Amino acid sequence: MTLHIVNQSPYRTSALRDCLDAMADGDALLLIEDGVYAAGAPTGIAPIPAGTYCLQADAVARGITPAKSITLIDDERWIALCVEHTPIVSWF
Amino acid sequence: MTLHIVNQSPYRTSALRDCLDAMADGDALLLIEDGVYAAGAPTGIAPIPAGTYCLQADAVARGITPAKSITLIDDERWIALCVEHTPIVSWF
Amino acid sequence: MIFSLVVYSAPHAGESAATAVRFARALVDQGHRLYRVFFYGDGVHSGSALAAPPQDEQDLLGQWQALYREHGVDLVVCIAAAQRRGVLSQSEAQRLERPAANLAEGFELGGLGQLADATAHSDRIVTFGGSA
Amino acid sequence: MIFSLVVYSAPHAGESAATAVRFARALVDQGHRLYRVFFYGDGVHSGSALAAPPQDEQDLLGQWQALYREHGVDLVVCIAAAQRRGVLSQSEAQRLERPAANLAEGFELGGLGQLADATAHSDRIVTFGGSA
Amino acid sequence: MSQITLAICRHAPYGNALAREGLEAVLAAAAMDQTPDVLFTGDGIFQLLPDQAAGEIDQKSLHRNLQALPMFGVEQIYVCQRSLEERAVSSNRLAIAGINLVLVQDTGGLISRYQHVLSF
Amino acid sequence: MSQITLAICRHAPYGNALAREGLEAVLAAAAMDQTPDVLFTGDGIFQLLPDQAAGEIDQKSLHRNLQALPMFGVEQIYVCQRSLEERAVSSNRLAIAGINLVLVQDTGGLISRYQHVLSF
Repeated sequence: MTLHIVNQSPYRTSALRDCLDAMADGDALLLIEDGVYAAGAPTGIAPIPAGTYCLQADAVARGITPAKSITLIDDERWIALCVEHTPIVSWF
Repeated sequence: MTLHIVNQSPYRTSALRDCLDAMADGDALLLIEDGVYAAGAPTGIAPIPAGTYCLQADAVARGITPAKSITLIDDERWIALCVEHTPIVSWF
Repeated sequence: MIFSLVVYSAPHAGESAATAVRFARALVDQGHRLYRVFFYGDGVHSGSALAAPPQDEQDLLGQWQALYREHGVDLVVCIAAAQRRGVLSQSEAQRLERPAANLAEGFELGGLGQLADATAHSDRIVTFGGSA
Repeated sequence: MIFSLVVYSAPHAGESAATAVRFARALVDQGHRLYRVFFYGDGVHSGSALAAPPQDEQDLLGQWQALYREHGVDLVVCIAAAQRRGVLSQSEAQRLERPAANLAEGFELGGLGQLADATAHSDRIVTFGGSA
Repeated sequence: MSQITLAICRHAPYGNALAREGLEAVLAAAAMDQTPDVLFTGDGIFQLLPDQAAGEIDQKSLHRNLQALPMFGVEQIYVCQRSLEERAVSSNRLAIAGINLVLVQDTGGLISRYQHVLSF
Repeated sequence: MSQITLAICRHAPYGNALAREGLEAVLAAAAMDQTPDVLFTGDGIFQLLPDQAAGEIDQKSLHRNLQALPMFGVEQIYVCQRSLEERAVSSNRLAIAGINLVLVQDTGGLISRYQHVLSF
């Protein structure tokens, strides 16, 4: 299963939308950096799959409170996700 | 009247959409660099106002044929547009 | 008419830096006055003397320097943005105890006040933004 | 597990370069092997010895160099991308007749083959892309 | 008579250095008595969110720069209402001490009042 | 067995150096007998447009890099069908001598076959 990593605001670039178009069943999605803006209030821009991960430090830094369906993780868990998945695809 | 300049692909970033949201009546729009991808076939992403300008060199470089309603210009005409308009706003 | 330009994008990161220098050349060729080019953000890399693109790619540094030599165009690299990114004059390199300087001839380091000054003394400001 | 990282973004252009070095540190702290960090595109600016961010901002260069000193992490700056952007070793500066060198200690210039080699010798590749 | 300069802040904080460097440019201009007006639009409105803890990613909070604005004579900022709505951000959440937030619907009309626009 | 490496090319030519530098990385890997598969998607499909005259903006045409692919053993490339449709680009226009274009609908399925993905 693939780990997809998105670091762009969903309002600003197509990275998240492109990523969602390329996700297969069972793939994991991790939001980092400006990607965490997709983890906040429902936006209508791109519905995030249940079980999406979000880097907590980036959300806290920006004052974003992710939706309940999103799993907040730290760098250690990020690395574990990398170990558990292959390939790893960055969308930027 | 304002001259708006967009240098981003309309498929990739929100620059063109943001620009269109901020155009007033009589403003001019110039597409340069990857912005010229908005000048090609109708896309459904963002309808370009009639009378939009497009930097010819950037369109030709990319193999893009702008729609008939778009005015192709060179750098000299770009400068003339800058002289004729104020302020000048770049969207990137 | 008096123009100033603001350049945000690094050379060879995309097309913006090249568009800026081509626009600058067209301005002076048409007899307009180019009061200042202000390099900010990643645009400060334009002032690096160490860029060595292959022979068949554009020499943007040389084109900026030609504008300086031929028309005395004021090429100002924001000093705060440049420190962060490693574009240093000889005196800055000494002051900051860095091993070398790389600010190219024709460029000078200046404060953000020079951007404000450019808006006050120019009829038009044109910004050349980054690539996405 | 054996990781390699690819870094495309310049330090202080956005958050990506900082995320990359933090991730690299976490990897080695957890006992994974970091086979190589390959700096490409604007990422090559990470290898500049001249960056001098203010005291209250992150010293990314120092963090990369600490990984090199403490763990021998292979920090490879793509030589072709670096030439275009003005990141030069002493020998490159001489060969290209540029006035100074700025490649920081701990970094080495290498060809794109080193990226292919990293994919062949790593279990995982993680890419740190640019800012928009 | 048209105002001189409008600074448009369109980038989210931290992910792009332009957010910080834009505010620094605004403060520098104000310090020279050339105080620009400022419009936050697009992802720029995220700069105004409360409770940013940028220390978590080893950055300085942008809020310090925002809070410095009134000291330099910037006592009101324009905020694009459509950008707030698109991002489901309520303007009530955006209080910055000493600064009056003016919600703007017609950004095109606002822009047209200025001689220069700096985009950050 | 899973393939080793897929290179995903997502950027338009000229506006972003990653388009050119991505192709250079693909060629370099192929020259080392580690030929990756290549997928053009998003704005990356614009790299494949015919009649690019990059000399107009003083750049080298990316087409030269594409035409070099077969010499290095890259004889087919994947192209995202949805990306073509969104951009109203017909696949008939994209011929590159010596390269077989394979239109892909299930990019997620394609990606999952690889050990590594390099994004450009």
